Parts: sequence; structure tokens; C-alpha cells
Amino acid sequence: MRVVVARVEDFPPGARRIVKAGARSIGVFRVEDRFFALRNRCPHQGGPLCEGRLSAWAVADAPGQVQMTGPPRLVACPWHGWEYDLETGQSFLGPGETRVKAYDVSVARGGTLDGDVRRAEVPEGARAAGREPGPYVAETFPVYVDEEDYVVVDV
Amino acid sequence: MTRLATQTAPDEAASKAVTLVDCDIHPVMLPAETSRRLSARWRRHLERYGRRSPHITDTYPRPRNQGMRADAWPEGGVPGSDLALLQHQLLDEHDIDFGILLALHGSDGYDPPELMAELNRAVNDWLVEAWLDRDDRLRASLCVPHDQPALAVAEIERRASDGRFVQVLFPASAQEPLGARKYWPIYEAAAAHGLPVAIHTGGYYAHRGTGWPSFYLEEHAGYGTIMQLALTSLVCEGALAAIPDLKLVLTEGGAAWAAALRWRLDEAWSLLHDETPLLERPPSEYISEQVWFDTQPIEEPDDPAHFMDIIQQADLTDRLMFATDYPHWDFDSPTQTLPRGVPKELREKIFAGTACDLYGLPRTRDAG
Amino acid sequence: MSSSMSEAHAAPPKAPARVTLVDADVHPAMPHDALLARLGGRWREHFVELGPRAAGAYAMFPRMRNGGFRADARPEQGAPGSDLGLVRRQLLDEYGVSYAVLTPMQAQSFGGEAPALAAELCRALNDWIRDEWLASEPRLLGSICPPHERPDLAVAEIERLAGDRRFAQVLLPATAEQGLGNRKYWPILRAATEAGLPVALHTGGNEMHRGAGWPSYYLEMHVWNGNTMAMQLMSLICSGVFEEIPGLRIVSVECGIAWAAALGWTMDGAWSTFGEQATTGLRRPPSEVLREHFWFTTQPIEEPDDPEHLALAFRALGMEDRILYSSDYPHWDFDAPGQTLPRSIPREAKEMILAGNACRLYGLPR
Amino acid sequence: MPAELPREVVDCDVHCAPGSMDALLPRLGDYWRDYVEDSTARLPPSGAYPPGARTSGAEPVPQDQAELAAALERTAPRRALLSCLTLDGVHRNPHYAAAMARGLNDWMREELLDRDERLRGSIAVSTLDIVTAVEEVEPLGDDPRFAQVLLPVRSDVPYGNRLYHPLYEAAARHGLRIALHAWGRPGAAPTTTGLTTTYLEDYASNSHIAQFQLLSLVTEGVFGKDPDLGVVFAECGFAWLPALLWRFDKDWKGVWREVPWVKERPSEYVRRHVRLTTEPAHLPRVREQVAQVVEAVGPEMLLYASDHPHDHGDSGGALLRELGTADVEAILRGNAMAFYGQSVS
Repeated sequence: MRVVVARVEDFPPGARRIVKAGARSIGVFRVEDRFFALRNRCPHQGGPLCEGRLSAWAVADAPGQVQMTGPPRLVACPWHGWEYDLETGQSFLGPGETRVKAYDVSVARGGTLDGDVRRAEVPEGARAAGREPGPYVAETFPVYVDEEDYVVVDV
Repeated sequence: MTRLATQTAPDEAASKAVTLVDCDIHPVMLPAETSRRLSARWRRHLERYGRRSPHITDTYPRPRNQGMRADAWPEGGVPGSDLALLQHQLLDEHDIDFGILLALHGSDGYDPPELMAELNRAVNDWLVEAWLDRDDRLRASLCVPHDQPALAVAEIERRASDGRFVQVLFPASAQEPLGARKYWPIYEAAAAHGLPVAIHTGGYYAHRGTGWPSFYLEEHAGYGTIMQLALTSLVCEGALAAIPDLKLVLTEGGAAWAAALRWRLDEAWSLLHDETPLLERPPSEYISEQVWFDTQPIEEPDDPAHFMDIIQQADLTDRLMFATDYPHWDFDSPTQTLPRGVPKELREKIFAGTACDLYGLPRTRDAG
Repeated sequence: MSSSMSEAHAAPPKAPARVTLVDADVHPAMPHDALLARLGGRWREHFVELGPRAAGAYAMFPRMRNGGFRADARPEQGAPGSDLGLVRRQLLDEYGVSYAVLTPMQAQSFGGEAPALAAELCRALNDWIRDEWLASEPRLLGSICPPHERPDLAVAEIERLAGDRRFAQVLLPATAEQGLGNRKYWPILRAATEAGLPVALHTGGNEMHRGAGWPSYYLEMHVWNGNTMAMQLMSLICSGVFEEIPGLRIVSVECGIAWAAALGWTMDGAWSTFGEQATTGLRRPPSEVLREHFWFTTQPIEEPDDPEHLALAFRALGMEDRILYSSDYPHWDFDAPGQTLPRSIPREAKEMILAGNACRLYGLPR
Repeated sequence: MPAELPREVVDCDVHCAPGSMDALLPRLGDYWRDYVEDSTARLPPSGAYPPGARTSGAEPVPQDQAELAAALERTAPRRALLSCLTLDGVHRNPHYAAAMARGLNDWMREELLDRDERLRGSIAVSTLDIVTAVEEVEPLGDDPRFAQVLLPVRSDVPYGNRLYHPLYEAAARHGLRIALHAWGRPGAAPTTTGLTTTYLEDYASNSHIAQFQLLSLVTEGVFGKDPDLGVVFAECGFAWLPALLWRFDKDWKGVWREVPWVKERPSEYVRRHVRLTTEPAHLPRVREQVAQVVEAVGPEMLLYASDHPHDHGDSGGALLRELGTADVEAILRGNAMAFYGQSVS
């Protein structure tokens, strides 16, 4: 199902929208020039995930020496604060059986989705933080800007 | 919105089985509500000097949404201060049949006795006016100035006749370990009125054991251990043995540690029982007979089977009760809390049966 | 070493015509076997098997100087202060002491034991003092040592012994599980007052160093005692207990005096800025409560380079009628009566400090 | 102590102590000899092990090589790791404590380690002055017969605190483990709100205090800094570990941003860096539950200890009876050799 979210100019960087797709609620985020879409339901205990705070990776090699790296691409569930990468829906809360699932994520201006399907590897921030992908994965959806500059998500 | 039982004839009203009781909900009383219920003397005192007890976030700031569910903030209030939002997000959302209110309003022991007596009386009055009178699915815990036993017993005597107060509230840490004789008069009064004593994580911390933790994560993960200390004190000092009708409800302290604690105390007792003549039987028997546990924050072992092992090892089948801890950040949602492999009959006990028996709640209620 | 003891005091001296010297702080030590002999069967067995739970003072800070005692105060066998004969020779006869108030230290940790055991230990200690010391030496006065962390049992012990006028006061440690102004302890303070007995707070007890953490050295801890007592005086005054028990009298023992005037000023300043009675519940300036309800023993007397400064401190406090001479025999920081008070203190004030004040407080004949 | 003891084991907690101050006085400087005589300081009373309590055991703590050899007669261990707790009672004067630590370590080496090659020592250090503690560890660290640094589990400041890190770095540099042993300095209250009046509570609370120390070590990043640092909890029990780790892991998932240097779930660090001795076991009476507990704890976490001469009841024996031969072999020998490395092999 194609769900129109908003016009691009009404969707500035840092903004987010919660849209309904049938019974499901989807959170759509714009971080700098990229769009992401995530099921508004935390895989842990069903909290409204997409209402959570966004933050970047905090990386510390020694106690007290912490830097933030990369764009704010982790959303923290408003209940228990478990965090998921917007692009892959992957959590990094402990050893998980599955590596990251491939997702068809792309932003194309005008026209259908572009051809190459990029495997989203472990984000650079997670690797810097020495973090392993965990078993919990939030459901993500492809999102793109259609020809009339509407942000659209495929549910 | 006011949700009172409609006065329809019983057979017409559609009634439903009670299937979900939430044993740990935190309403929050805003300062304006408190001061208008205090005497002039203590209202002026509060305005001038405030409370001497540090707020929990003064010692350990909660790094995650100030310790609250981010979505639980009402307009112009703090999480837990608004009945309508609580009804919407909790009682209605999860179709909760009965909810037990535990108002945490700063620990006793730091402020003048009379102020603590008035504060507790004000909270109890507010619970009646702002909550119990406005939603018949709610029950409440009786707040008492626990470090002033005489004043605490007076408050129990004053309120015990109102059946909607289903237990007396105690913190896990007070000025003395909870088994100290100082507190026995309160336990005796509660037991005499058929009220369990709920011991909720938090209270008066002096951290004299191993010194002060550095991080909230360290302190929060240690709450289960502090509850073990409280229960160890209550058993070894003989409070449970001396007051057989006393029932304890350990809230927001977890439960999985109960198995190891029972073995530890039983074996120590078998070697050292001549020191504690009040304990005629192994400590685990008193725990099995007189101690209930809330699930939250439920331990989530990687292997769900370990959860069922603990239920057997710690004899929790009829002693574990579900709680959400709304609106705190480590809120357990009723639908996802119990791991796979918990038999249906046990789920029903955990979600409602055990609480109904303990608190004398009806097994059916009208689906108003 | 004090002056050599002459052996001339063969026959016990008869009571002196005029009371010239009262020592308000003398430490008897009950031998372990005497304690065990007086414990009931079950509790003797318990105490032999498990010993005390509360750590004794010496376990936390070894006393650097002779183990904490005058080197010459050790009898042939037994601890210093355990032999009445030596106490007679070295203190009562040596200085012509008219009366000495016994303040046993062992009770300080007894109060923290398991309730029933604490009551038994205190009963054994009080009986031993009565039967072994008060009975055979008319110049001695006892202190009732109650199990202070169990107020109901403490009241029972006070009522058991209060009829015997040889017990001149109730003795509590300077530090306990909570501040002594806490309502938990009020029943003890009321029972003492109703029995006509002052309550002495002696330095020591269950000091958990909660404020600034544990000191490293005995020196540090010993100097600290003054601060601890100052905090207890504030705890009592600010709790409003003196409004509740108007007849309550408190004796601050072995904590010094020079700090008391300044404490009064501090409390009065705070009291007035806080809006007097409206907010603190105290009807009068705290320093007035201090003057009306408190007594101080001299030892360990502060010894400023210029003795006049001590006289100045006494005058600033304005409580010369409330200061009681004390030796603290047999402890290492023992103050001999002759050398304690600065010369500039007028003669009659000195006589009141050495005897008069104590006679008035403890109801002794002059 | 269970009646029949396994033989040829690596026994990771055997107690010993000098019989009286006389054994130490020659090893203290003259100032300290004068201090001891003047202050009549005696070797600390055993508030931790009252002579009359059954848990203190039927025999006294061995005071010399002969008494120790007689005690080891029954189990004939391959290695016996010695714990001397005398320093616990040495009050708060940091310089006196350092002098006593030096004396105790010399005593252990000359009176015991030099006389029986089965024995392995623990270096006693005082936590009152970490700089001096490091100076005590450095010279002894290269003596292969010392396997660990011994600390009382009860402390004024939690053991994860940064003030201890130099001591951990020194220990790791010498391949020494850190042992946190039950009990501690007199007056150190076992509970967060104060003293207990029953010995039973005090005795059982070593497990509670061990749990607080474990939380501190992980959250302060001690295990992240030093990949090969090892900590063993001695005489603090182990059955409490699974419940603590479940809670700790769950909390970490929500609050890790407060301690971003804790990069894995806390239980990963604990399983890599922490071990616990088997006495006291404090296990259930129901037989099949024993195996359940050990499986949840993880047999690889346990190091066998007779804890001579103390007696914690017979659930220690039950532990070995209920496990398969592979787990028993690991607990009796393999785990200790892997954990302590060449110093006990």
C-alpha cells in the first residue's frame, strides 16, 4: 500500500511524521537529506517506538571519554529506551543470531525506486562503538519522494 | 472523565471475569494539591524550607526520559498526575480490571514528624478525592509516616475502615533495617486490620554497606539486592515469625533472586538457628506463607525455561502478581511480560487470581 | 606517672565532713567472666558462641597511648578500672574524692546487640556495679545503663533500678542508630526525668561516620568527639523534646566545653533568621534551652596556650554553675583535680565546679 | 565440611593466619613494634568467625606449615590457594595497615610457600592507600607462587571506583587475579541502612555485598579497560548470580548511554572476567533443582574451594554429586587452571 506522508518542503530535516497504514502505525523520519520509515511498535514490549528520542552513537573506549559520532539515527523506545537504527531497524543490545537483514532503502527524485539494492551493513557508529547487532529488529519500510515531491512510504 | 459504576440492576449489567490486576501504579500529587491540604503551620514550613529528603533524581538522575515513559506526560503536569491520561493509556488501553495505586511522595525520616504525619494524611485524602472516588477500578495503598511508628499506627486506625485502601505502603529502605523492632507496631496494626504491607523499592538510602554507587544503572540494578536485604532483615529479626498474620508484598524489586535467597537463609539457619529462637522453622517456610512478589521489573532470561525454573525453585506459583509500574520507564506491558512457556493456569493467577485473593477483589465486575 | 602512692590508707576512710570534690566521670570495667557469670543460661551460651555483633570501640580505633589507659592504672590481673582497691588508692583516697560517678563504657555497644541480649547484658552490668562497687564503697554513685536501641526494654531497666538512690543518672552513648533527639528515644528521656534522674551522654557509641566518612587515625576520631556531642545537643534542642519533657536534664560527658558557647550563638542566629517559633516550633532562643537543661563535665579540659582563654570561654558560655569536674580515670587523658582549672577562675566558682554543681545536680549532701 | 572430600583438586580458598602478633612483630619496623605494644593492639578478634559458631568450623585456622599440612591431609590437593584475612581487622591507620600487609606477606612466603610447593599465596594489601598497595604488589608480583591480590568484599568505596584502578592494572601486569573475600573491617555495616543484630544476617549478607561490588566493577568499566583482568568472589556464594545478571542486562539495554564504555551486555563481561568459589554453595534441597541452578550459573564460572576450616553445611557436596563428570572435572581443576594460568598449574 502506498501512503502519502507530506510534501517534501513540509518535511524539513529533523522532522518526523506518524502515519496510519491500515491497522499499523508507521513513523517516518527525515535525518539531514535521508528518509526512513519504521513500524511505530517496539519489538520488545510494543511501546510507541517512533515517539522516542533520536540520538547519535555514543562511543567510549575508556570510562568517561565519550564522543558522539554520526547523525542522530538511533530511535529510543519511549518506554524502556531500547534503541534501533532507523535504516535497518537493527538493535545492538547483545549478540543476535541474525546479521543485519537486507532492506531496500533508497531515496529517488521523480520516478520509481532506483535499481541498486544496497545492503545496509553495520552502521559506522555501531562499529566504532564496538557493538554487536542484537536479536531485536524493528520493522522498516521503503520510503521515497515521488514525482510531485511527495514523501511516500510503501507499507 | 468520571467513571462510576452505573446503577443498573445487577442481572441487566453485562459482567466480565476479572482477568487483569495491575499491582503497581504510581499516581503523582502535584505540590499545589499537597499544600492546600496542610495546616498553616506546616504549609509555611514547606514553603520556607521545602522537603529535607533528597528527590531520587537528586542522587541519581534518570538518564532515560527522567525515568518516565516518554509518552506519559500530560498537558501541564507530570507523568501520573492526570487521571484521564492514566485511564486512557493504562486502564482502558489494556482493559485493566483493577489497579493498585502506590503514591511515592518522598521518604520519611528526613522531615519533622508532624510534617510527615500531615503529608501522609494529605496524600491519603487526595487518593480518595482525586482517584478512588472517580474510578471504581482503582484501589490504593495507605501512606504512613513509617519512621514515626506511633503516628503511622494512628493513620492506619484513621483510614482502615475504607476498604478501597488494600495495603499499607513501606519503602525498601528506612532509617533502620525493616526487621527492626521499631517498625513492629506498624506491622501489627496492619495485620490486625487484615492489610498486607507493601514494600516498594526506594526510600531512605544511607548506602552504608559498600558506599555510594556512581551510576543510576548501578543503583537501579541493585534494587533487587536491597529488597533481598529488607526481606533478610524481616525474616532474621523474627518479624514474620512473631506476627503470623503479617503479609508482605515486595513491589518493584523483581522476584528471581528469591530462590537463591531461600537456600542461603535455610542453610545458614540450619547451622546457626540457636541464635534466632524466634525462627522455629526454616526461613523459606515463612517466606512461602507470608510474602508476595510483583513481577515488575520482570527478569528476562535468554532461555525462557529458566523463568519457569525460578517459579518452582522459589515456590512462586501462588505468590507472583503482575504489575506495570506505570508511568515509570521500565514499565512492563501486560501483553508481552510473561515469556513463552508459562502455562495458562499460572498466567491467570499471575495476571489476576493471586491479587484478587490477596486484596479481596471480586472475581467478576460489571463491564461498565 | 602520678605521685607515688603511699600505703598508709589501711582502714577505709569515713565519709568526709564537707563535700569538696566530686568526680563526674570514672570508668569501671566489668571482667568478662563476671559478665558471663551474671548472664542467664541461654544468653551466656549465645554470648560465648557468637560474641558481640557491635564492633567495640577498640576494634575500630586502637588507642595509641598505653592501649588508652594510664600506664599505672593496670592492676595485677584484669583490665584498668576492674579493681576497686586500685581505684580507691589511685583516685578516691589519692585526691580525697567525696563522690565519684561511675560511667561504664561497655554498655555503649551492648545497646546495639539483639534486643533480648542487649537487655540481659545491661542488667548484668548494672547489677555488677550495684553489688560489687556501690555496695562496698559509699563514695561511689552508679549510672543506670539501659539497652538504648530498645526504648521499651530501656524504660523497664530504668524503672527496675531508679528506686536505688545510689544510681545518680541514666547513661547513654553520644552516638546511636539515630540522633538522640529522634522520637524513638523520648520514652527513655521521659522515664529518667520522671525518676528524677539526669541523662548523661558519654562520648563514643555506634559512630558510623556518616557525614564525612571514616577517619584514619585515633587522634582524628578523638578530637572529633566534641563535634559529635555538639550535633547531639542540636538534635535534642531542635527536636522540641524539652517542650515535651520540661524537667529533662542532660549531662555532656567527656566532650570538652569550649565549643558550647559558639554553638549557642550559631543556633540563636539560625533560630532568629528562620522566623523564631513560627517555623522552628521552638518557643525560646536555643541558647536559653542550652542554659536551662544542660551540664558539662570538664575532662578532657581544653588547654589553650593562654589559660585565660579557657576562662574567657567559660564566661562566654555563662554556665559556671553547670560545669562538673571529671577525671576520666583510668583513661590516658586523665585530668587531675588540682591542675584542671585556670588560676583566674574565682575561688567560689572553682569550688562549685569541683563539688557544688554536682551536689546540686545529683542531690548530694553538702 | 562434607564428609568425603575430592582429592587431587585445585583448592581455591584455604584459610591460614599467624597465631599471634608475635609471629609478625619481628617483621615490623621498630616504630610499629612500639606502636603495637603501646596500643596493646592484638590480632583482630574474629567477629567474622565467632569461635562458637558452627559455620566457623570444628578446627582452628592453621597457624603454620605443620597445621596446614595436617589439614590438607584429607584432600591431598594438587594446589591450595591460601587466604589470610588478618589484615581485615587492622583498623584504619593506612601506614600501620601497610606495615602489617608487608609483614603478613613475608610471613606467608617464608613460613608457608617456601615449605610446601603445593601452596599458592594471596598478596594481602590494604585498600586504605592504593599507592602503597601497588608498591606491595610490584615486588611480589613476579613470584609465581602468588596467584592473586586479596581484598575484603566489604569496602568503604565500591571496588569499581577509579581509585582502585592502579591496583588492578598492577595485578593484571603481573598476571595476578583480584580476590574479593567475604567479610571486612569491623564496623563496616553489611546493609545499606546499617548494622544487623543477628550473626545469621551478617553471615548471609556477604552475598548481598558481593552483588553490589559486581555491579560497580562492570559499570565503572574495569573489565573494559583490562581485557585480561580476573576477579574471583571467595566465600560469597554463587546461586544469586543468574537473577542479578538478568536484571543487570535488562537495565543496561535501557540505560547504556549513561555508561557507553560498557559496550556489551554486562553478563558477557562477567562470564569472561569473573569467577566464584563453590563454598558456601547454599543450594536447594530438591535434587533436580541443583542441576538447574548450576546450569543457569554456568559450571565454567565455579572454582572448587574447601574453604577449610569453615563449615557451610553439605550443599557443597550436593553440588559435586549432582553434576556430570565433565562439569565436576572443570570445577575441581580445569576452571582454576584456566583462570589462574601457570601460577596454579
